[in-house]
Amino acid sequence: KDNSKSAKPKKVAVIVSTLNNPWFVFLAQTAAAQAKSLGYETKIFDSQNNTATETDNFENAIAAGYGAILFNPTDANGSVVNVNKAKAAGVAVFCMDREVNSTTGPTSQILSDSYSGCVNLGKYFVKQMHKKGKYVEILGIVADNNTWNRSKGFHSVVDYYPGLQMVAQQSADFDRNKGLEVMESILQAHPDIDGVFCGNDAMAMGAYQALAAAGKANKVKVMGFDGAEDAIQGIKDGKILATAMQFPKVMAQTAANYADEYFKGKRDFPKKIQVGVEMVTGKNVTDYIAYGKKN
Amino acid sequence: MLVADHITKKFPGVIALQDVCMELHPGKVNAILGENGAGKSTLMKILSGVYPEYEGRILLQDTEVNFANPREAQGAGIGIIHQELNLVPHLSITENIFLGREITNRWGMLDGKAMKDRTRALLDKLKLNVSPDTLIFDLKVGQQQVVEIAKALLTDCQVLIMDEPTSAITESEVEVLFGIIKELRDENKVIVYISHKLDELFKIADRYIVLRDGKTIESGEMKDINHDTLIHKMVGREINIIRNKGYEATTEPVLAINNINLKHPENQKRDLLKNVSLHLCPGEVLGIFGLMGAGRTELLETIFGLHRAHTGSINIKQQSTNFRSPGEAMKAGIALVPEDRKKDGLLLNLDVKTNISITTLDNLQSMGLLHDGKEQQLAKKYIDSLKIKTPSANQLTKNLSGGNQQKIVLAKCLATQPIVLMLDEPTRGIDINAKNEIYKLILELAATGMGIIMVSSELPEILAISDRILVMAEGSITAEFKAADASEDNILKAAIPKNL
Amino acid sequence: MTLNRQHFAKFQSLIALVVLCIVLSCLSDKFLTVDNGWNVMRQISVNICIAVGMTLVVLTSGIDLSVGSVLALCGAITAGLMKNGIEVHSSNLYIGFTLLGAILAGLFTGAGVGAFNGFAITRFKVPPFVATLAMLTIARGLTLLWTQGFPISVFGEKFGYIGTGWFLGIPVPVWISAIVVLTAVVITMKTPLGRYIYAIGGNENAAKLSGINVSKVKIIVYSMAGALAAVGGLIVTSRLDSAQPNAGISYELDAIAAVVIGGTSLSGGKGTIWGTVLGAVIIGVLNNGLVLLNVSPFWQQVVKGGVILLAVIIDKANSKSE
Amino acid sequence: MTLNRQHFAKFQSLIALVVLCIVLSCLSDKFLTVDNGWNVMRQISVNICIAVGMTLVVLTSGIDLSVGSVLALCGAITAGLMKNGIEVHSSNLYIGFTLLGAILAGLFTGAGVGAFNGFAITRFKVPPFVATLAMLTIARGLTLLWTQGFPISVFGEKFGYIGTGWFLGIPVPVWISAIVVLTAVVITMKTPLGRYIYAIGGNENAAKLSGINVSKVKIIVYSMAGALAAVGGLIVTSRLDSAQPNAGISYELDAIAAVVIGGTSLSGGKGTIWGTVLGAVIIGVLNNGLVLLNVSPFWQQVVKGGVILLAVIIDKANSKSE
Ligand SMILES: Nc1ncnc2c1ncn2[C@@H]1O[C@H](COP(=O)(O)OP(=O)(O)OP(=O)(O)O)[C@@H](O)[C@H]1O
Ligand SMILES: Nc1ncnc2c1ncn2[C@@H]1O[C@H](COP(=O)(O)OP(=O)(O)OP(=O)(O)O)[C@@H](O)[C@H]1O
Ligand SMILES: [Mg+2]
Ligand SMILES: [Mg+2]
Repeated sequence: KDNSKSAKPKKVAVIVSTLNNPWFVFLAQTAAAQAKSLGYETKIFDSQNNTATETDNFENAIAAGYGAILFNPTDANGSVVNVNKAKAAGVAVFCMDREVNSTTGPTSQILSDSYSGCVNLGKYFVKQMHKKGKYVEILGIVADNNTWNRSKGFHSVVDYYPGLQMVAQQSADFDRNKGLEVMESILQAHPDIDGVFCGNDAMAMGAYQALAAAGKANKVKVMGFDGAEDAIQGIKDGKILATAMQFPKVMAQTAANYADEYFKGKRDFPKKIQVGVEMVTGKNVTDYIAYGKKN
Repeated sequence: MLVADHITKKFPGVIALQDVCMELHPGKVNAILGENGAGKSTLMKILSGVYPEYEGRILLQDTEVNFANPREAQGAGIGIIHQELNLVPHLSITENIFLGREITNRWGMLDGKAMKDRTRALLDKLKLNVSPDTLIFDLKVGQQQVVEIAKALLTDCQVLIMDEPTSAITESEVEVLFGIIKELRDENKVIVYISHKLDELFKIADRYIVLRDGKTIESGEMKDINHDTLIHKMVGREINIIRNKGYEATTEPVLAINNINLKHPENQKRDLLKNVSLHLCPGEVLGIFGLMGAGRTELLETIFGLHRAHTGSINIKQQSTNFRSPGEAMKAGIALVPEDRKKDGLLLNLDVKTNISITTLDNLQSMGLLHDGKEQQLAKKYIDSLKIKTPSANQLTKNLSGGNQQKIVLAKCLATQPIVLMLDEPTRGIDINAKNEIYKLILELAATGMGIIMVSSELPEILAISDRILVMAEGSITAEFKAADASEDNILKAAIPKNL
Repeated sequence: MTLNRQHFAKFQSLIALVVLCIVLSCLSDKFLTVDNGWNVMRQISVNICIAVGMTLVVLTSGIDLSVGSVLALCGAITAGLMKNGIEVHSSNLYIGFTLLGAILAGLFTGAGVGAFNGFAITRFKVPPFVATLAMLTIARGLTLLWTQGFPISVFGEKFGYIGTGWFLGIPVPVWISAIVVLTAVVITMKTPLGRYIYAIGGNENAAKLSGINVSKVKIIVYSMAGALAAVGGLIVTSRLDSAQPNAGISYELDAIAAVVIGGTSLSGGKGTIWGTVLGAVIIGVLNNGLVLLNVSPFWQQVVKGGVILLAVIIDKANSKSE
Repeated sequence: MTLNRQHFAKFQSLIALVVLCIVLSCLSDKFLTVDNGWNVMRQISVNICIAVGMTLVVLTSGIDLSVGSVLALCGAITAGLMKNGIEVHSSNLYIGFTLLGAILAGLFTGAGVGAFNGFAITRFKVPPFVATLAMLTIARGLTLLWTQGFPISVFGEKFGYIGTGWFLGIPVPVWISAIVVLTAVVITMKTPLGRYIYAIGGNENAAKLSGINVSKVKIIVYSMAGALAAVGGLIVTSRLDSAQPNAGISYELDAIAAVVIGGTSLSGGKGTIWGTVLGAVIIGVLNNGLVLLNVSPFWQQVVKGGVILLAVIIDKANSKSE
């Protein structure tokens, strides 16, 4: 087998869009851990949400002789060149969580579909709000296309219900403190809101704290996205209405395993696997832990 | 030729000029005299386009002109050497001299060689033998002033204004400069010459114009007036120049230094000080004379704890000391009035009060907080005793004229109640009256038992007020005289570097 | 720093602020309410703490770019110690921390990092911009190492009081920032240290020749800036009941903006704490106003930049000090 | 700027670089390879373009914090025009853009924004730090408005050549940065403009009194900085075959780091383009090396900051100019 042939262990790179957000830290570290446990030398590259940095990471990874890349792209289109560059250099790329718009580039893509996840959240939101009321949307980093995938998914449902009126749409940069401050200010303008949809759990927690401080916690329904530890706990405590659980662990491990099989010679990988995004609510929260299912 | 007609210039808080009228004649050296703050520089800055806003008219060859900026003035053929040095520290002499009027070749590229040659020629003409590539940063105040002169001489202008061009240079260079001025005068140029050194004026000037408190007092031919009446017109009252009555040092020396050696900070082969030894008694005024670059400033700075690399011993009241910082030196009772008041002496953007009190804040606080009353008192005390001309203790020091700024530096040194006071060129750019006041002060302080070291490049003042005179050349002491046996020429002889 | 000059600096930025407030209260009736007032005050309290430290640094003609990262680091350290204490597995040693202990640890870290900045700047003559730029990266890295990239959460009521509590009808963070401001005002206006700070910024040579121990003063000043960043870190952490590894990113820019809008000159020696406070208020009011008016996030940045520019221009137009 | 001074500045940062390279090539056999060499060169080309502009600005004792945002804005504008041209629906007007047209539009935008900075700084006496800080926000906002927050992608081979092509065995971006550098060297060393830049930074008052039109020079310099940021934007966009709305964030810091490591004094009047180039190389080599050595991303930040600090300290230690 390949492994035995070369004295040095094959090297697997993990290139992640950012480490400034625990969700991605978890994704990257799980992937790295899995690959290591399979006997590969691994290293995590941080693209700092910057596709140009990502390009540098790819070039450096290729130069450093990595055989496979477990890849979390910064941008569906911008990252294509990078993937192709790797392919040209004979390095297999396995995308995690986020898609790149190329059928040929990546050996396989293990994706979680934020969009459809938010569609479900949207449906649940509508149900919980009884199709009417005022709500606020708190966006992530507005320059990040993930922000918009989530927002679009949500609106693709909610916008069909004229009873539901979005009174404010503001950005809090996926940051908990900003989420808190933005919510505080919004509450001044709209004390009478009934719901808040947040682009991620950190902002949801921040928004909740603002509501709690204003004594509106129990009147206003807060939704997040990610399935972070705080949010799961928050749902248990009835602070958060719901969040969308992605499965970074599953994605990361699958990707790492694929890389292993790839080195062992396998070539026919499914082009795309969708890892379902599950909605976590008060009812099913007990089945979940941070970033995954109990097992 | 050039006429100022009822010029008035106001600054916040001060009226610098009040309808001043004057005529500047071609082919003559027009001297402008006045005390510090009389308005000389302000007037010149107006003539050279630095201050575009003013009341009144300026006529150049009978046509009214109003310069929006220095460039226009230059274009109209008015060149000026400003009182403050205006050079770019990290550019070379050549680069400074040609700044704004570079020579370029046909591709618009700088023609370094041509410029360097012109510069070398100018420097030779001014007898300043340093490479044209030397950075201004590495030049001493005096050398920089020569560069300023060279800069003004580069373009041949109809009017050449010199605002205290000799404040930092010594007799020899002054002679050179005068030679050049005479040439220009014979080419029928208008020369405006501002200086506080009256004897210079009598040497070089043809006409005089006296300003006092921003008003024109009188103008006329230099030959029709004598020294004392001129002073009288400037000051508005009689003053008689102080002389030291002579005094014999008897007591134990308060300061004694032995075999101080100091190498150049960056180039160890160069000695700044070579086994310098001296002693100073309480109540004694020790004058140190030397030509530019003789090492006097380094000597004072070394005593003041600014050059830790020196060898040799410094004893104060028989106790050997080794200051690691000026702070320690000041605690030990030593004070230094630095050579360049703007660069090392003053917080120009802060007010007079703050500048005076900065050295003694510890004595001005109660329970860790500054006591405003005490501070005001301190400031007032020195403003009165040194006759500092300022609207209030809260005036920004940058708005005061040179002489008054110097007094503030003196004040902040005296505030520490030193036992040894070192003055480096204390009367540079200061008018006759202020000078006189400072002499008087020095002698009064000496009388109280303070030991005083005065570095100066002006022989008359050295001779006037020192009890004892040391002469330095090339970093070592070449001669010592009692005031009695000192004379201009035996001092100068000792001051000329041997290997020249 | 005569009083008149101080009032004057105040006066300048006041114009900008008043204009802004009038405009906003015309556009939104929600703006001029007591609640919203407290809101803004609470939200700017962190920036005020940082900006006050920044002012001291800038007055010495320095700058501190590391405050944002230091804020994150100190917040994380306090949180970490409070939650887990220190465990050394090898020699299975465990040190628990009281609330106070953890808080002090955080503050000392801040002061320590600041002192390091000051040391690099004075001892090795590294330009402040570079020294603190390097520290910006280093401190962020240390934060990530300490937290492993995950937020540290849940410390309970007592600690939460710092960020969310009220005292005598005024939010605790506002009290904190008020104390910080008053102390700084006293220091700058009434103590030798303050004088030395202005003197060094005005003319370092002259300061040195006046017997001031320049290095010492600078190190003190940078330590203060670090400690104040740590205070900011405490407030943020306590408000969120969680220490975020990515907290405080680009806070240094807000702080500097506040300082400069407040009329402090970046070349040092000129400026006042009051000015900075007003600068911070202007920025806070602006952020709050833009959200109240639900301005699109895209436009917000344009408007914000524009207003900052405008504020300074007004300021200059009225400033006689030039 | 006599030559000796120039060589000298080079010499200082060279030490730091050489040390770094030796260390790295001892630690990793992958480091000293031709491929990796081109890698580093290609990666730093953008920073070099920006840093050269920054050097000119800093030499006038100014600073330009807006370059990162300007890079994003210009990249986005070129991309947008190339892809969609300009459509005015109301008067259903459509203007298409050739590749060249779009590129020029991008460059002019950059120069324009820069000129605006210069104008605010000279005409309204806004401190450079503030003016460009405001522009940092504004330009970012404009980028978001223009892209609506979405990347603009796919322009095909021709444009891609700028960022990914090779010419005479050397990557095109390297050619571009080389041209930029050489032009800048000539300007600073050989033209009156360059002389004025140094003079203004060294002593603005003296420059004025020497009849130099300071405002004009400054506006030119800031325009250059803007245009060079735009060049960087082109390279980035072309490399990615896509214009990212969040491109260039915090690039200004890398550029400034390069400038200062290169021995240019932030107080202006002292420094060289060559120095900056070496500064950029040091940073590039460092980023590259840390990856080759498989340092954990958290540690990387710590190390990076540390090395920058060290580089400057070494630099100072050898600098005779203090
Ligand atoms: N920029 C300024 N702002 C305010 N006041 C000023 C300014 N420049 C000068 N003054 C004031 O104007 C008066 C004239 O100053 P000026 O420098 O012309 O005197 P001067 O005759 O040159 O004195 P010196 O002989 O010391 O140079 C002084 O009272 C000075 O305080
Ligand atoms: N920082 C420095 N850099 C370079 N050369 C210096 C420096 N300081 C002093 N020198 C040189 O050391 C020598 C002594 O300078 P110093 O200023 O002590 O002479 P001085 O007698 O005080 O002359 P001046 O009348 O100009 O004050 C001079 O040749 C001067 O050029
Ligand atoms: Mg004068
Ligand atoms: Mg001297």
